[in-house]
Amino acid sequence: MSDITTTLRERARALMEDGTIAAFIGWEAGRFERQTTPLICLDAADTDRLIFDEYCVNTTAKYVRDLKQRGRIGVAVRGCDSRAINRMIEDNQFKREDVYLLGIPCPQMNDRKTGTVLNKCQDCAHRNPVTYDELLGEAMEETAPQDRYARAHLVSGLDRIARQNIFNMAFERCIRCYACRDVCPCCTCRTCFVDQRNVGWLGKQDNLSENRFYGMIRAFHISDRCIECGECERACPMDLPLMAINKKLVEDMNTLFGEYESGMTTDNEDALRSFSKTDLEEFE
Amino acid sequence: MPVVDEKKTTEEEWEPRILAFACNWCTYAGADLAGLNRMKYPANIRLLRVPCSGRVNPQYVLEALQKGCDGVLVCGCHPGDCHYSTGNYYAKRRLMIFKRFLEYVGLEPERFNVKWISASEAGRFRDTVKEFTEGVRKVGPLKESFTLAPSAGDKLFGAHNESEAPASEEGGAA
Amino acid sequence: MILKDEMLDSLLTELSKEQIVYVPKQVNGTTRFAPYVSSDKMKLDQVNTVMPPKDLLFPQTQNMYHYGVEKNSGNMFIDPVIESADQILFGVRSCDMRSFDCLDAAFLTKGYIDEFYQAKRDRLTTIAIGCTEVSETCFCESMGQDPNHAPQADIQLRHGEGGYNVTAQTEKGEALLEKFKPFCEEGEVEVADVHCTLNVDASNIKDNLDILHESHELWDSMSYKCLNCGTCTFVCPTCYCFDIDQENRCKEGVRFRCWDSCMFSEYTAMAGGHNPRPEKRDRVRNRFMHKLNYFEDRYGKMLCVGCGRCIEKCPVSLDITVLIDRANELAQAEETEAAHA
Amino acid sequence: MSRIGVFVCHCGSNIGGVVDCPAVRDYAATLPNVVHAEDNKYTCSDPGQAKIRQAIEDYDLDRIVVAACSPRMHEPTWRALLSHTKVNPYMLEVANLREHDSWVHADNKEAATEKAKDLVKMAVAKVDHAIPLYTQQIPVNKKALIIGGGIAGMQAALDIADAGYKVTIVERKATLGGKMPMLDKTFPTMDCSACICTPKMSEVGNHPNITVKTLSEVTKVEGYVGNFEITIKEHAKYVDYDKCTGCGLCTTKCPSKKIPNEWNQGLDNRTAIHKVFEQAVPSKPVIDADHCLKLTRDKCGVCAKVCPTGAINYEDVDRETTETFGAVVLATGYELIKWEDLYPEYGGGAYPDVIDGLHFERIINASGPSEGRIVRPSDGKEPKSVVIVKCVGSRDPNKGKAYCSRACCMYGAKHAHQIIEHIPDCKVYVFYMDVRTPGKNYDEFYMQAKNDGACYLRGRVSKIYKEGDHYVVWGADTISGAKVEVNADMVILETAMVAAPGATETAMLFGVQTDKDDWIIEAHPKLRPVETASRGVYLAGVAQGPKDIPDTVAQAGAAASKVIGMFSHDSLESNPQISNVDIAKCSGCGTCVHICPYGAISLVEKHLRENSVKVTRDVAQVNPALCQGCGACTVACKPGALDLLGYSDKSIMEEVDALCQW
Repeated sequence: MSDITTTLRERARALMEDGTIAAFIGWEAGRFERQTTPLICLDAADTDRLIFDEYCVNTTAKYVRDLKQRGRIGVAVRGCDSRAINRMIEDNQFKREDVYLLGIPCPQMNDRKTGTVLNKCQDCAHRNPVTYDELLGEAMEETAPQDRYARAHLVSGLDRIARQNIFNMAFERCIRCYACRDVCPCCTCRTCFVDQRNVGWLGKQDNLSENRFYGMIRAFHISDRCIECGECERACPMDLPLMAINKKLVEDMNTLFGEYESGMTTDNEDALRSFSKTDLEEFE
Repeated sequence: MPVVDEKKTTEEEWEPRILAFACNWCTYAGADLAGLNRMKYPANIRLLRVPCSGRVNPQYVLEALQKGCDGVLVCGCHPGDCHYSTGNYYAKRRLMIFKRFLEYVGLEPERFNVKWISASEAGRFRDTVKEFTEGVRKVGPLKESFTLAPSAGDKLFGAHNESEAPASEEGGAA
Repeated sequence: MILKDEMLDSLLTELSKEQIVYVPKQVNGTTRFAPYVSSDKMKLDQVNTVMPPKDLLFPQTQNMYHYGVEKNSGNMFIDPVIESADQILFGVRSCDMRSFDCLDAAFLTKGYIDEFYQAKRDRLTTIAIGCTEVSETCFCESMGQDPNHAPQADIQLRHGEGGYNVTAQTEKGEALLEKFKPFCEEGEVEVADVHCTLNVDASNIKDNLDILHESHELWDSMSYKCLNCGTCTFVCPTCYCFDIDQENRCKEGVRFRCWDSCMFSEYTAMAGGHNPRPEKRDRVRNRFMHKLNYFEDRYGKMLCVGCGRCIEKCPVSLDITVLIDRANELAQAEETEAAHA
Repeated sequence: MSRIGVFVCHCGSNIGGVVDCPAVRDYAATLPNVVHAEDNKYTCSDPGQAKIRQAIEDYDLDRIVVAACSPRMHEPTWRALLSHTKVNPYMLEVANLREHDSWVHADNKEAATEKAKDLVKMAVAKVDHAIPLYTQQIPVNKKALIIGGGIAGMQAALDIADAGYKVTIVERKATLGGKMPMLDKTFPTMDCSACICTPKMSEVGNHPNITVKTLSEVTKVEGYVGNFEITIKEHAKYVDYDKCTGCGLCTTKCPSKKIPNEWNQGLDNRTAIHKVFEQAVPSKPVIDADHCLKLTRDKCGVCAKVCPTGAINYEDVDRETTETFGAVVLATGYELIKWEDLYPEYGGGAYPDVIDGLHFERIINASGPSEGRIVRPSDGKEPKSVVIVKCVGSRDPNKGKAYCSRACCMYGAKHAHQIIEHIPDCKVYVFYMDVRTPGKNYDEFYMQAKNDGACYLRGRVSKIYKEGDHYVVWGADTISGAKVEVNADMVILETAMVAAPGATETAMLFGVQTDKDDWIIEAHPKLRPVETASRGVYLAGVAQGPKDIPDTVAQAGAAASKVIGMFSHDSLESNPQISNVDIAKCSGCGTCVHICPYGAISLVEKHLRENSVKVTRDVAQVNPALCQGCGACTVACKPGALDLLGYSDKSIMEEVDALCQW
């Protein structure tokens, strides 16, 4: 058992026992080899099941919303988890004092099938948690990704027809299970636009147009808030290249409206809810 | 009743269908002025009046493009002149991003644009409509280029009236 | 009768002259059953397709009625839209074959016949292939199905060295077998049975779930990590819930049905805003109860075939076999407690 | 099921001459839920209106589509008509067949008719989803707040107060008056500035309806038109004005006498306890806390000892009060540009005799330190050669401001005229870019200055440097093309006006925008020049942009008349086409709060019952009096919990679908 796992169990148990937190969110081992699954400890005894290794693929911060009425919630956070927490605080889903964060520097997660670094972790710029109450283990030196927007650049370099083919194929195979939405820490709407058929945003038909409407508009809705965790793409059962879309939007915002990284703080000026009189003028 | 463009099915008869969202205070008034001055511009454009370009949800744009408009134009006040002081600044950011996004997933750049046209710029309105219409005409019907997947019901719409079988009597009675 | 590997393409080409032959293949970056084209590279080695074959009979979007007001007469019309064609489903696995039992039960029994389903079902011929390998998530044996042999199929193939053993199992199968003959030769290849590595005891699961009350802690602990996405229901070969909606244009409209998921909160939302299953705990419970209890109650079989797709695809690794194990364990505990009391 | 009536207007031959109106009418009759369609010669005329009224009765209509001219023209007409019928005035849609169709497509009648059909079907689709809207009454609190006590603020205050309403003036400085009483004479009449301004000051100070708060500023604004809750901070004066009689004894005894006197542009000194100038209103002193020995070092205390009424209070603190006002006038005024930082080639402020216009006003002013004699600040000698440089900081986008400051041509001429009048043998050179004199008697005045002997040279000054006891001014005469070098004893820079510091911050408190130069943006530059985008907030004077005294006073009067007009009603009608929150969908993220330019949206904690469970959560709330209906928030709201009444998502989507698919 790794040191981090031991410390994590000890700290989570201690926090639950002294009443600091009402629940703790981490990971436990799954049924299969190298498989992990989110664990929500509601009882101090549950903390013995906690583990931390390089196969903890889930970003778990979103569970705080379900649990917050129980009291203060403890969460094991890596870089991406902590940014998700910040993001949800900024979106007024809960307050910083509603969570107690055990920070864990992330060794980068691996794909359990291939044993190689997960796609979503490959261009991670913040492996250390950006906010925490306690840090377990040593903070590591961050390495900036070679190209933050590599996923988008793979596509944006292609010609129009090729890009269209990629995305048509993707939206064609989308089954509208909404896993990308449900796993996303930015998707905190009570009622998603897709569930409002009476407004007429989109129909329930499964076809390219409706799926593209869903895919594009969901991406646009989170565009200035996306924390680039890549959970949507990992969760997608149909392997849609969702990060190629999100990264494109994030890149455009950064280029046009100034550099930012969502979720690094709780008072970011989101690009689409602010403006500058000196913004580039291309519609003259 | 209308199947989409019943009579405009062949290539040469195709006329672009263009929707423009126009801010009530600037562009809509500018278009009114163009009328007052009896300016001439292509009849393909239909204006949809909104209070402010800030009201134009990119979702409307995508809806229009996917449901059968060949081009969509959004027009508002020049930045700084917004009747509501800031609406067009937000619109600008949203639509700058959305335009790039549309092109990224494969839409021709000619099909979507944003223009600032004040209430006094009737000539600019006319020129914009002309240019935009020509641009859309050049790239042709959107149905083919943006791959509008037929909705499952597409082949049914209009089919009943065409066949005009007595079966409809039964249907009516049922 | 043996169908040699090298004759497979010729057979399928021949078959698809008269009907649509659905084969497992790579389409749009995923694997599913899709019409065979002779140059196709099939995915017969694939343990299971990502998407189940249920959409052959129960498409994700299916038109039901076309209605409207006639242009000239002003009369109203309602035209039912019944789509049907001769279809062959080739290369289907044993688990997916059993899923048709479930769908048939839901759509064709208990005094209600779904005409849209029936029109497609009647003209479907199934050709199953026995599994030659199992994936870690396969547990059909626990659900009472043999991965090597699907009794529900019209024709059963089993692969061995160099070819397939072909056996017709129904009248439909016998008829189709005639078409096979020119491509087959007499004899039999040696085949080896495979067995699931994942095994759970589902023999008493219905009764055990009856013992566990709705408010049981099991449902909390099983549901808290669920995201309420529809992945499990959409990749499931037996989930048959649907929604009915319409698309209107001016004075006509098309009414269609499309897959829906009981995992969506919108699924049970009522006009006026009330939701009888407001929490994900309620929805998770409903799904598993439907699979392992309610359906068996009504139709005498479980609504899970052990294909393992939901385990494979669930973004948070929510695992039905874990639930079965836990339920067995907890029910036993309850019973023991009751006996003591 | 709705019951829609469509009325197609021929507009004489304006529409009917191009568009096949009967065909459009017949087409309209086939559209969903249209139960009646007719065409008329003139739908806006009395007979046309009567037909609509009749059809509403005959066909039991509940929604109306009029296909006619631009809705910007007659929508109000038909709304007014509907307000007398059972159809809600907001269940009306106007299809623009004239300005957007027949007038621009007269050369293609077939296409024009097709377009007309499309426009009608879009209108039908939209009106089908219209819901009735109702205006609300907002009570009006008939008390005005004027921000800025200069000539603009005072004029507006007097006009409103004379109409019988209560007014409060908030002035940042210690006296009313602003810039005007600093001036010597006013162009073109050359009447004494103080003589016409100070009576107004005392009139304001003594007016029973006016409350003056000096050394004060607005710190917080809540509420909306008719009901602004405004917090005003009054800075400590250390003198109790209720007790002070203004005798002035304290100022004569104060030992801190070496403080540069701002009123006289630092040409002389003042004491720590001081009255800003002789005719200041209120005519009472304040203590300058930065220089007072008692307040800085706890020594002295002489003023308290000599004060006969015990009005000195060293313990005085800043005080905040909150009051309700119905309307606000922003008259925040201007300052002169800080030319010293921008123009090092003019000495950057190092030469004592290179001064700005306001400086010169204090020199030439009879109540100034030199009692009206024109002398050089450096040595007190009378100058015999003066150079006046115009457009310093104005019309200079590279260094200063791009705009023209409007008044400088005239006060440059005034200064030239005054110098020659005082020192007949003094040479006056005026460097100018253009001379702009639009105004009554303005050009005559300029001509007179030239006739007096002022030498006008067209060109910018490139450099000023000191040589011995005089200054050398390098310039260009662009008319002759010659390089010009002038020796001057004194140089007057007619510098640009810039917005008063803090004007933008103050405007922002009211949700009013300022432009890139910090001037307040009016609601419409032509038609609503004294209104702002925030209802109930008006503007007056230079705060809106550079102008001279007559324009400022005229605008102040206009702003006052707007306020008086508003106060003549007990309540105002709200615009019903505003944002509306569906709290079931609202997740309380607060994005809309950031977006709203009017501060109309706030997050409030609501106790709700959802699925039989009591929950408490934050949801957005729109203040219907503040919301102007722009809809920017509705797009930012991802789940569409915010929707714009009258332009709802549903209705716009239906319009799009109708155009594309019907």
